[in-house]
Amino acid sequence: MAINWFKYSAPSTFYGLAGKLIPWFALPAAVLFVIGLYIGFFVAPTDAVQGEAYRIIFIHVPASILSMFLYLIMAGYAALGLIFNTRLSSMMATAIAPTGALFAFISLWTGALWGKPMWGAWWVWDARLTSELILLFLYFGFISLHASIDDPRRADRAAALLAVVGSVNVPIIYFSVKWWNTLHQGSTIKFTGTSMHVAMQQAMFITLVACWLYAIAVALTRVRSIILERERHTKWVADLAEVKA
Amino acid sequence: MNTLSVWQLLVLVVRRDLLLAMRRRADVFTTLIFFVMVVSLFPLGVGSEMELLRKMAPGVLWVAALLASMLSLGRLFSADYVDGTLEQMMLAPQSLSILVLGKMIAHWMVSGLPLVLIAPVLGIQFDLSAPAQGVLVLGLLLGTPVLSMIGGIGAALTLGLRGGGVLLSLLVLPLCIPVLIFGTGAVYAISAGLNGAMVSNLALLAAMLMFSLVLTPWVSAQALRISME
Amino acid sequence: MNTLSVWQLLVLVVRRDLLLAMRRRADVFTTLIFFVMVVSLFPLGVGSEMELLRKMAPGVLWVAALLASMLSLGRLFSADYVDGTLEQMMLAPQSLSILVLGKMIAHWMVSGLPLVLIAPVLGIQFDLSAPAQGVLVLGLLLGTPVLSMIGGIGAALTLGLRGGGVLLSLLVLPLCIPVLIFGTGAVYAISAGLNGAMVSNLALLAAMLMFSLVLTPWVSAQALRISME
Amino acid sequence: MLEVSHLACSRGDHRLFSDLSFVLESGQIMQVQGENGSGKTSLLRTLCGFLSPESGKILWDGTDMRELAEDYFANLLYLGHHNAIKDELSGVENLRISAGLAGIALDDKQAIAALRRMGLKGRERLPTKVLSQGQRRRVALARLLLGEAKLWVLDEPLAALDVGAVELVQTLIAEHLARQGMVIFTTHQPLEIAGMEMRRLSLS
Amino acid sequence: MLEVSHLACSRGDHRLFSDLSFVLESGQIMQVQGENGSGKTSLLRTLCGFLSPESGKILWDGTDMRELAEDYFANLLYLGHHNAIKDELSGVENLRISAGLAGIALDDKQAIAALRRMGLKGRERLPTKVLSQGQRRRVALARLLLGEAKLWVLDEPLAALDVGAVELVQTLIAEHLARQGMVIFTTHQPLEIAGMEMRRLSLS
Ligand code: HEM
Ligand SMILES: Nc1ncnc2c1ncn2[C@@H]1O[C@H](COP(=O)(O)OP(=O)(O)OP(=O)(O)O)[C@@H](O)[C@H]1O
Ligand SMILES: Nc1ncnc2c1ncn2[C@@H]1O[C@H](COP(=O)(O)OP(=O)(O)OP(=O)(O)O)[C@@H](O)[C@H]1O
Ligand SMILES: [Mg+2]
Ligand SMILES: [Mg+2]
Repeated sequence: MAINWFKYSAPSTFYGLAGKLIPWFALPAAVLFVIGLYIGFFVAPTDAVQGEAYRIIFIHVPASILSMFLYLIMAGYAALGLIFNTRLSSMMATAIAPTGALFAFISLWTGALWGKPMWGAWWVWDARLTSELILLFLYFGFISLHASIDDPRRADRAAALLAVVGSVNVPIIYFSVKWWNTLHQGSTIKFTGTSMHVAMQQAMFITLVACWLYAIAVALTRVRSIILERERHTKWVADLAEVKA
Repeated sequence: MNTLSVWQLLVLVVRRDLLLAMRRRADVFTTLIFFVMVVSLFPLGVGSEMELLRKMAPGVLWVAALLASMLSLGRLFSADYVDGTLEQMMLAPQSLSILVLGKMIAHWMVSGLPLVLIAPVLGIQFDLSAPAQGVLVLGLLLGTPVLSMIGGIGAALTLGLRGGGVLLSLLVLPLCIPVLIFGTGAVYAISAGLNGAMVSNLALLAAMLMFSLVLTPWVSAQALRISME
Repeated sequence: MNTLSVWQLLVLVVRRDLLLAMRRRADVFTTLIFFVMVVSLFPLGVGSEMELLRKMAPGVLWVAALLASMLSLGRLFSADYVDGTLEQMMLAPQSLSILVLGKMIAHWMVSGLPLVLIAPVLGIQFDLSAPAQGVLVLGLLLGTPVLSMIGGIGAALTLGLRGGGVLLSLLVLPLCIPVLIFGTGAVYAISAGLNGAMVSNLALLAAMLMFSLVLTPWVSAQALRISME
Repeated sequence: MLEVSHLACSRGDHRLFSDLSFVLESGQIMQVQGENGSGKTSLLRTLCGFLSPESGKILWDGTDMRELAEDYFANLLYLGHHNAIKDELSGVENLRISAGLAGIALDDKQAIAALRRMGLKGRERLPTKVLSQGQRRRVALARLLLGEAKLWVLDEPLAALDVGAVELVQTLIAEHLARQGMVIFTTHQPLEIAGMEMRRLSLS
Repeated sequence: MLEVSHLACSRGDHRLFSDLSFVLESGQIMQVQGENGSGKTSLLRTLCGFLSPESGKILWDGTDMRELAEDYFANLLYLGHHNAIKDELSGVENLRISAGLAGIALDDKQAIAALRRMGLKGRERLPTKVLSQGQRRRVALARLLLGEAKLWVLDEPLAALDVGAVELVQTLIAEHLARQGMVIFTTHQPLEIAGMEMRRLSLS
């Protein structure tokens, strides 16, 4: 097993593997999205307090959760790259960042759309919203820093350091609703007993899984193009069928 | 080999500075994000009462624009000074004022224009009304070039001094305060329904722009010659 | 010729950076004046309702402190980088973290400490009560070193990059926001009579200070090594 | 014709030189000699108008250089201790811009040709910050290939150059003199122009 | 003893050198030769650990330099293209600080003596920004007078120096070799140490 692992941590082999894996994530993602949104918008009942507006939750919550998890995963990969000097993990970190930023942005955007009917304002300066905004900025910081440094190896290492330092923010987002008494509501999904309708739960769960699959598929696609760009001078890239064509 | 006209030279300098800014793709982007961030920080410190925020909005946006342009002023001449390019500029057969004007224009395009473009989005955060937004943007459009140009004088005067960045702000901020007052004044005027006051505030800004356009390049050029001795 | 202990080395670096700051007498002075000016600009942009001002005060003071420290962060390492001193530091037979810590301390003494000292005077302008003032100053005393230290990481990471100043803010501001929140939170808590909340906010600041003191010099040293490659 | 009469220059408490007079005619070359700190750079910078002389005059074709201002600068090419090139820009971009500042329009082809002549083949499009010290100096020296400036003021043009590049600079200077240009320069390394009388000015 | 084995270094697309091996023993001196851009500076910076080599090892007394880290640096004196002096500080202050960074306590008297030996009499207390190029280089070179560092890595130590200063540097190097030091350096100017075999390493 250990040998296998090392084999696939080489960009040249991982490139092929990722290519094979992508459809296995992309297709289910699309299907589950459709199912989840269908249940969310047509099956789940109208909320007693919030009316129809609450349905944003089916996008908002998965996006919020993913934005946080993707950051941790990105930081983890970056740290691996920093410590063990493995090229592939640094590339994975770079590949994940834009998707994470996108989800953070969607979370903020849908949250804002939701806030208008609920709180009467697009935006309030509440702890969770603010820390989510910081998360978005951290993604931007990672991407900008990486883009500002010409030498890819140096860029990887510098950005990795930033990602690791920035990961202190994630627990802050998560616990912000507990630590500060604010407008944004606390967790409704709990392991023991929940106040949510079953159809709502199902829809949310399905869209969440769909988002995960989507994120993985996109990250793999992006890492493939990063591999190609970084290894463009090597022989195996020159030998690739799609490059020759 | 042909020789260059004054106009071509101006274009050359502007293009050069834009090229330098673009070479680091992050550059333009980050001034913008700095602006967004400062604007977002204030409410954080102040709390989230909508009424309060609406009142603060023009002031906060203008102060943030001022700071963003200030922060990037440091590099207006200093990079050219350190590597000797500025000496070459002073030896250019055309007037130094033209070159300075070119650098100011480029500075505005990199650090002022993006702010003007993003301001409406930030205005929404603060729940500004549509006409107030319009006036805010117009004011910024007239005012930010003035900030870059007045800033240019300060940058030229403090060239090569250590701690120049802060000293610079010290010299430039007082001169920029009128811009700030007219800019915010116009927004408050429209919010209060005083169209006359709004127009006169904007007119004053436009006058300052004309004035700076004529005077500041020359003054900065003189300041540069003094700093180089 | 004797050799230096770690402690002597730390003192040497701090003294060197202070000496450099003093050599331009304007340096310390101007960070201060920048701070005073930003703080004073706000009421100008916002109007002079006392109630409003009192509410804004802690936020404005803290944000101004953050910006002032940000503004001076650019030179933390860059001057040493350009003239090759940083290379020599990396070749020092002692650990680089010590040198970095020394530079951070000096930076705080030049750009943080003066703000802490002047804050009470500005607080009066905003009509803050005496206990609120006390908490504000205590908060700044605990928080400004953290700003210098977190800023040090950003300064090290952006070393030698063009547009470093703005990129730096982009990287550092998000990390500094918690400091801001706890700092202002403490003042609001005491104003609202919530002594418990006030203490816990200050305790969090103190914890951040300890945490930064241990970690940031090392992280910055790593960042410097990466940037020098 | 460059005419310097009774020039004096002090920096701080030190009188660097005084009562310095010379005339440089078309086709002549002059080396300013002296120990470190004797005032060579100060003299050259005074000729460019960066420093004001304490007393004395600098005349260009009989007119005071301060009066001519831009008209004098059009005749001048100055190469200082600093290379005046931008780290982030490539050699081609740098050269086009410095040509532009000197009032000359240059296209990419001409710039590349100039850089190749300076021995930078294959490095024309790299940002100059990755170049070696000597290669950066060569980019700066490429300006010598374009100008129609009559008076070259070169402050240690040979710094950081290898043997091949030194010969190249000698050739360029010889060509410039042959088309009736003038050169005033400093160097601590030996520099000879074949078939030319080298005038020497010693500061001490 | 410095032992370099099978060192390779690339910058960007260019392979600068590969499979470079040499050993430098106490009392030996080696000149790294090559054209502009051949990789001399890169080699010296690799020896200081600023650049990581692509492959190959650098051993100090048999141990990898990366492992030794600070213990290796304590034996090293590096003088780069940059002078590593502060414009605003005087020569004395600069020298005391750079000595401090190298772990040596120095008082004003010793610093002044060192600067005088470098020919900076009367300039010791001036801020170095008013000094001439060569004088600034001399301030940087004054570090050679203090250190007990065993290995000197000098990148164009003669840049901007006049004839007298060049001789002085030659003397300093000779003294260092006599007390069993090692020197590795680059220069485009001729440099001879009387009575010493000069080893040469050519990059191309
Ligand atoms: C721009 C504004 C907003 C941002 C940045 C934001 C951010 C987040 C984040 C990060 C989560 C994930 C929390 C977790 O897993 O514990 C979340 C969940 C949630 N948000 Fe928002 N939110 C915003 C606005 C809103 C609004 C206006 C509402 C509705 C009133 C809302 C309701 C919820 C709900 C119900 C959850 C699910 C909590 C759970 O069940 O765990 N959010 N939001
Ligand atoms: N403020 C000052 N006080 C005292 N001396 C000064 C001051 N400013 C400059 N100097 C002296 O003026 C001289 C300037 O010399 P300059 O740079 O012209 O020398 P140079 O001949 O070019 O030397 P190099 O060969 O080293 O380049 C130096 O000796 C310097 O010490
Ligand atoms: N990113 C890059 N892409 C291509 N070439 C590069 C890159 N970075 C550095 N180089 C090349 O690497 C070499 C670095 O040379 P180095 O500075 O070691 O030369 P040197 O021998 O010290 O030269 P000099 O005598 O001019 O000081 C140069 O030829 C430069 O063009
Ligand atoms: Mg000189
Ligand atoms: Mg070199």
